[in-house]
Amino acid sequence: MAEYSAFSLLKNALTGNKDWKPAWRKPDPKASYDVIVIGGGGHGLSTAYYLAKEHGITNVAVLEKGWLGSGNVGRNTTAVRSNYLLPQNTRFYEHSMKLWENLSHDLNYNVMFSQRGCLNLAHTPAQLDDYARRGNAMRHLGVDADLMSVDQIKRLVPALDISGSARFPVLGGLMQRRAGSARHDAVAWGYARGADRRGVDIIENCEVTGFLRDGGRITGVSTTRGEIRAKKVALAVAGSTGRVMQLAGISHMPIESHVLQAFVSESLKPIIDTILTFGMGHFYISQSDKGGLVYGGDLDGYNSYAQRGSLPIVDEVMSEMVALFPGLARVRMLRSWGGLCDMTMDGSPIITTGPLPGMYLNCGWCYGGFKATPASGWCFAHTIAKDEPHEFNAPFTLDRFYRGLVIDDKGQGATPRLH
Amino acid sequence: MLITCPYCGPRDVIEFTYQGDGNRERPQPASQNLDAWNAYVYDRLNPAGDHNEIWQHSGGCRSHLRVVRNTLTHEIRSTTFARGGHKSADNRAEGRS
Amino acid sequence: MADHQLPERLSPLEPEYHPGSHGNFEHGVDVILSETRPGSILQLAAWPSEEKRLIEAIRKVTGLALPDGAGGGVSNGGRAAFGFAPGKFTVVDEAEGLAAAFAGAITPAIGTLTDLSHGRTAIRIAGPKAEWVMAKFFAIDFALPAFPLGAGRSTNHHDIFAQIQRSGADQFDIYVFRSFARSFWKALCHASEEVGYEVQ
Amino acid sequence: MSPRRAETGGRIDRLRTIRFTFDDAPYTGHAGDTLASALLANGVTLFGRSFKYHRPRGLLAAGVEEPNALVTVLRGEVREPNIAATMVEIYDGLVAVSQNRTPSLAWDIGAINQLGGKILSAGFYYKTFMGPVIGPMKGTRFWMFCEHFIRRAAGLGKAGTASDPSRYERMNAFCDVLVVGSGPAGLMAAKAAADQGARVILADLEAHFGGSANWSGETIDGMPAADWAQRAVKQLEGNDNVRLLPRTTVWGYYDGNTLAALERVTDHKEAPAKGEPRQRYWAIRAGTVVLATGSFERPLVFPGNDRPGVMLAHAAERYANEYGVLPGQRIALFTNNDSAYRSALALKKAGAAIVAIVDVRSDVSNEMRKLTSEAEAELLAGHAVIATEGGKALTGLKVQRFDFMSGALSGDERSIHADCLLMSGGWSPTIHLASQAGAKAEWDPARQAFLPPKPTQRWIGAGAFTGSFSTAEAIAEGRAAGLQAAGGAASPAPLTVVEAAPGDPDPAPIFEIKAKGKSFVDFQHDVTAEDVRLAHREGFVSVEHLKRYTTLGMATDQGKNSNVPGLAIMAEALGKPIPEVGTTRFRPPYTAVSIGSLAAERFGDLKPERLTPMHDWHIANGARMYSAGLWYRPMIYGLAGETVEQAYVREAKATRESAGIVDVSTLGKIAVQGPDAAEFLDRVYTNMFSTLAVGKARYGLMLREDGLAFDDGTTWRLGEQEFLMTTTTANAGKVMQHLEYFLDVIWPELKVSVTSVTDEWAGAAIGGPKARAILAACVTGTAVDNATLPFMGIVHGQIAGVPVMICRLSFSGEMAFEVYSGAGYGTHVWEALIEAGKPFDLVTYGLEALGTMRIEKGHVTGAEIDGRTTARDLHLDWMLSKKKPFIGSAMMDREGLVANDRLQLVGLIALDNRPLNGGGHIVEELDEANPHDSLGHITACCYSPALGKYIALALVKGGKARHGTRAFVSDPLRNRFGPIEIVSNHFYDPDGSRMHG
Repeated sequence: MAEYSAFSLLKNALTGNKDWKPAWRKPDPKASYDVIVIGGGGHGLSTAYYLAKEHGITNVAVLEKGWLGSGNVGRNTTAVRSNYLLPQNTRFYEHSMKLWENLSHDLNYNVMFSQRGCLNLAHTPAQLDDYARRGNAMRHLGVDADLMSVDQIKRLVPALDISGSARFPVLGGLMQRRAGSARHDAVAWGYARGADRRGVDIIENCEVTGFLRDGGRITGVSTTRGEIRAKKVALAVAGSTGRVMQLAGISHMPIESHVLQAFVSESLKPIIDTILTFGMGHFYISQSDKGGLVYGGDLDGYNSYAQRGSLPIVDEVMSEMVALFPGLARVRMLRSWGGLCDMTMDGSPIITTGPLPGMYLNCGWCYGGFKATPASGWCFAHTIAKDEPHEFNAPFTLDRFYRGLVIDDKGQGATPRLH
Repeated sequence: MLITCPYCGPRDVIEFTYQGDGNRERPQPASQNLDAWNAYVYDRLNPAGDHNEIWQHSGGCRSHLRVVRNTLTHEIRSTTFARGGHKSADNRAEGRS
Repeated sequence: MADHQLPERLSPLEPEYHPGSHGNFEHGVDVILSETRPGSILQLAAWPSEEKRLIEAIRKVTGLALPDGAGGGVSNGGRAAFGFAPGKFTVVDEAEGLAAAFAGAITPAIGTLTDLSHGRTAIRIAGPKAEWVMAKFFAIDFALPAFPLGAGRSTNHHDIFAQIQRSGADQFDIYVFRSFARSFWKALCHASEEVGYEVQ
Repeated sequence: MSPRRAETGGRIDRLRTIRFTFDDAPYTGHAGDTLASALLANGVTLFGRSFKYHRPRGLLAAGVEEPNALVTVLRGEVREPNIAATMVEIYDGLVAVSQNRTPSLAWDIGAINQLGGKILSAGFYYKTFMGPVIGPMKGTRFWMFCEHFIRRAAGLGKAGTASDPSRYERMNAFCDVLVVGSGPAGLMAAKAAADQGARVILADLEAHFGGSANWSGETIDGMPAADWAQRAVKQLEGNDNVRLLPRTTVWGYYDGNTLAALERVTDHKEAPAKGEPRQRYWAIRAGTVVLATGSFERPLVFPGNDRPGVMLAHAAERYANEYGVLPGQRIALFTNNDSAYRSALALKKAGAAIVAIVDVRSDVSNEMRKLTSEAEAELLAGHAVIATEGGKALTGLKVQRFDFMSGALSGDERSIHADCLLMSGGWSPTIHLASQAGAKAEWDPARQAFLPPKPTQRWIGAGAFTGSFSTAEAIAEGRAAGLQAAGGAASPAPLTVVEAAPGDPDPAPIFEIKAKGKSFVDFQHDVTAEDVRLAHREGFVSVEHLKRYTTLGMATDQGKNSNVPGLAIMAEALGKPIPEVGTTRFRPPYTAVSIGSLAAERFGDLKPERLTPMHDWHIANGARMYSAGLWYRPMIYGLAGETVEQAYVREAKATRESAGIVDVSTLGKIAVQGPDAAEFLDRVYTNMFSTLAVGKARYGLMLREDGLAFDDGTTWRLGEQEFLMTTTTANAGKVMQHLEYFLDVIWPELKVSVTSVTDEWAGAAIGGPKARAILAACVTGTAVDNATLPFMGIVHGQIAGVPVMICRLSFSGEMAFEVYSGAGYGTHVWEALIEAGKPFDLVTYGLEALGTMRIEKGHVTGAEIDGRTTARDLHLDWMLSKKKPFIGSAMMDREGLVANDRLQLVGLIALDNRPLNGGGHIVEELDEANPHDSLGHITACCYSPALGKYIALALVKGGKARHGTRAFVSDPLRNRFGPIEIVSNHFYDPDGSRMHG
């Protein structure tokens, strides 16, 4: 019987909830593993889970410097979508979407993935054409996409100002109905529990302080909890990739760390039943099951590891919000936070073997990392297990920048803050 | 965040545009060293700590500035004109000497 | 061509320029707004180390002696000049034709001259609440000790770039891009309603 | 007199009666009342329902931390949900309603959730609702079915959709000293700094300055504390260098000592004055900040601690002393510290009976025993409350002997009748802003509280904020902080004499009484002590996991009441001291802030409109406008009854047959001046500009550093050292920054200055076979014949007495000219050209016709230069000079940028003679049901009047090699499929004979 179910809830309620087991064990690190995954965030945990599930590699440790899920998996706006322009991205994110669609069952953990759609609003004819290009590109890869008329949009989101008198009137939108949102923390916890139940050691409060080498090969890590050896060392530390790579002697990467702020309003009765993006700025919004509006906008725009947001972005995001929803001016912002984003030079991620022997690298998630969590771990596990990428992540190499093979969905070039 | 423009004085970050890593060295225009060009265009030091970076006071005097800023605390250590000939933030008035 | 042959320039504020008292003026008008419509707005830029010669040229042509210091400026009846960037100055004259007057004075060895007489719109705000209204738009300190008489500042309100000169104890001249001028004017009037304003 | 209003006392204006409604029932209160105090005075005990269990709740607090009494304030159709009743100042006509209840506060169907009891434990939803793995409810469907109901049950207040008519404003402020909090510490700090001549801002989130002085009942300098505070405020009001901001919450401490504050300007008024904002957002850049933000009293965790009538002790004291309202007639207190004794005495003085003081400590000091007897109360030392009784109002409580070393309960239960139970679990300094400023709080085991960290920005703490809970300390620290902040030297000051109740500031380290029944830690979110222990059992033990798993501290009070008790319970479960469990870092905002206030002056005015000099003419002459970035540009000048296609076809056709004129003022224009201007342009453009003759123009292409196409446009050489560069409308700002960057950072040795002159010039492009004749008819001062004005030549002349500059260049492919004049004369010149064009059938045309003619010519714009294409992709490789390096030249030949299968620019012709759509894709094999294998996409399309066909530009894989082949358009989004022919992008007049004329 499944560990978690309505029945188990009832049974445990009758015994005063005294018999629930820890979601994951708190083991001490062993001296060596087949694979060490550095980073106990969503990607590291899903990598460990799929190493065990898909490849039978269970002698795995996930090392987390703080508490599990303390990185971006717990600091995002929970959107899940595969509505990309370029086929390399669309294929990968669509694979992720398919994993999402069955994730709660797979993990026996309700990650609350709710496919309530993602609508990109268009405000000029040229933008509508751009979205049509994107939607058609998705359709040619078997991914769902539709254009919505203003009337359809009004019915879907009555609170939206679709009047022609708006500064940037809504002309239509691109809808991916299978897109949606999920409960971010549950994804980390679900993967952690799933990996743990398959034998993976999840080791919290264990910070990597250096790499062990044999010649040029990485053979393990030194940590605040001692040295740990491994045949393969995999990095999934997006947000801190630069810092960890510097421990391995690689001083420069095609990555900048940036802060992305996100915001939650006080809890409200349902008012927005989809994920919505504004086309004349950088703003997106959805409503959580608890009723808080969850929204965000642009990067703060400069290198930072501080998880501290700046005020101008707060103002910008809120201005765009009430431009779309003038009725929400009296709703109040309750909480804000900042997440660290690994911004690459083309806005697309890196999942690859190397760059050092014995090392595997998963990074550069920009601000698309949450929705990638299943496919990222799935592809990374494949790459680690087989020592070569799966076709889904084959384009996401580290050398693509230098070879002119960038995957630049926004066409902004090597200016990370603009992706 | 406030950045002290050597010309305009302390101004809110909203007036500035981030122009990235100031450690990058552009190869000579005629250089055919692709590795050097790639490093210049794509590679970043991205330190957790003091960072040498370029900002433009785009909403002010439009000068580009070299700023040393701590990426962990956002504390700004120094600000000077990127273009030579004009002095640092500590000597505002000397900008015109 | 002589000036008098030219037709009158069209103000970008025209349809939104409503002389009279507006807003909460029953309790008194606390700011006065106007478009000053100078004939000449020039930008002068000196090459590094040529700044003194440029300042001297400004003095010769306009009679305006710029004080030392970044952003220093002087306003004198129909003429005004102020620094707005390293080596760069805005010089304004109520009359047209100032560019021609400078043509010989700014040699290529000193720097450059750019005529912005049409490209910038000059808006004046005056009155006891001028600082209060200005602070609604710009994140700079308008208090007199921080922003002395005659001084210039370059700043922006989101997309709208502005050069501001303090032309009186409670008076500022704002130079904005012509294409943005109407939007800025409307916002300025809106922000002035609270204190009561008069358009002259 | 209302049931609970005391005969005298309080700082309300009893002569002014104010009428308002709550849940449609009419009530009255007095000026100075909050909604909470006024309702309490009217005998209301039930204020709200909790989030999960919908339990009935009363007032817990009297201030900003209130978690239970949340209401929605209505102003007509406009709703303001989730406002704490304690923060609503009543005004005549106030309409407030309760929330999260169906159908009413008293009878809420949602209370059925309480029956779920232990099933609805922390995190239960992670463990169920997954649904079946097969069948119609597989995948996410079952969850989404359940979610539908869960979402409707969750949520607090209801937001409105009616647009908020209010005005919001921003204010940028600068000061030497910002004092946050106006209690005795803040007042003294402000005064000391102001006396030094510093520019001071004093902000307090309450309506009236004074903080605890307004209700402490203490005596300062021989006068009631409240009067002392009023005197201090009066002194500050007289200072020009002091700005007083009541009703102003400083909610964010950002980098560079920038603080964000929200002033509620008119929320307490019936209506704002003309132009007055509802709220004002202060962005304050402070030299030094004095944090005098006080402290919060903590609840105790025991069974039934959420019943209406259970309240924080100081809150009751405040209702009595500040509002003249007694929260009960028979009051019991439950405490782990001395401060509750003062509260007891205050309520006694206000007229209540104090039935008992229950203290977890067995060794209560003699001073406290004395206060107890003054309050005529029974002291139950070494006791604890183990239950409360009553329904929607408290009727009594049960106590039992308590051993505070072991936590054990013993002896008989005893019932006490009371209609109000006050609790005090000690005090937590309000350190949020200090924490936001960037440092970690430090646990003080004596105070059993987190104290502020060492400053990481320029702030100084004073008073209860620092853990100094007595008024005498607050006054001394406030004065010292103010002096220090203003840079003044410490000087001896006359000692302020404070008469206050005695008390030890250190509480007993007791936060929870473990007994049977639900003991609430987070009141609003219904997180119980058992939930915290369940989280512990399941391994969610770090403070962040605790928060996220149980939702403790995530409610609208953001843990102001629950943080420390929650941590204490987890610490006990772990057997670790509290600081090892950790404290969460506080982030902005301190309290929730309205989104409208943050949009401020941009609410209703998100972006300015950018208008060309001829804008009003276009509107007056029937142009339909659309926005291009911030600009507005004519799309078509439609005639009555015309469709958009009919209009642009007519305009384009007429231009090619006679002449057309279009406003091109939006093109970016940059003056590039100086001795090195030509050299600079050679480096910036892929082609040569140093060889360009004065009086001529040239088309130029720019690349990015990475070798991809960036922008294009013509640049005119007006003098040996003077160029006028034009850019695309969209990229004007980017190109300007690009040039400035290279001049400032990379090549500072170049003597070049660049200036945006976009707005200096009005531009009109006039083209067509009759264009030259029209110019000849109106231009004076220069000839415009082929010899004087050859292709790409520039002349100066006048039109209608206005100086103009004319360049012969063509985007339409016709013989064409761009006429530039000073922007102030733009309409004048435009009208003169229109007039001169009348005999020649000149038409005005908009962007649609402009686009049509450029598609016919195969010119590229932003749809093709989209940041992913190279010069070669766009067949612009002829512009890549081999004689010199330029920006992008070293990178443009990398393998990925020269691959054969790249998307390349082609032309398309619809073979089924039906319209094409921008964004349609191209395939070799049509499969309408399952489209696949896209070759590329349409970037621009139109009906071509010149060709009589529907045509398009497209980017297609290996496109150049496909010229002359057939393919299909595949546009499933718009259900447009059909055959096309791939051709060269140069559809019309490929050798340019028309424009060269």
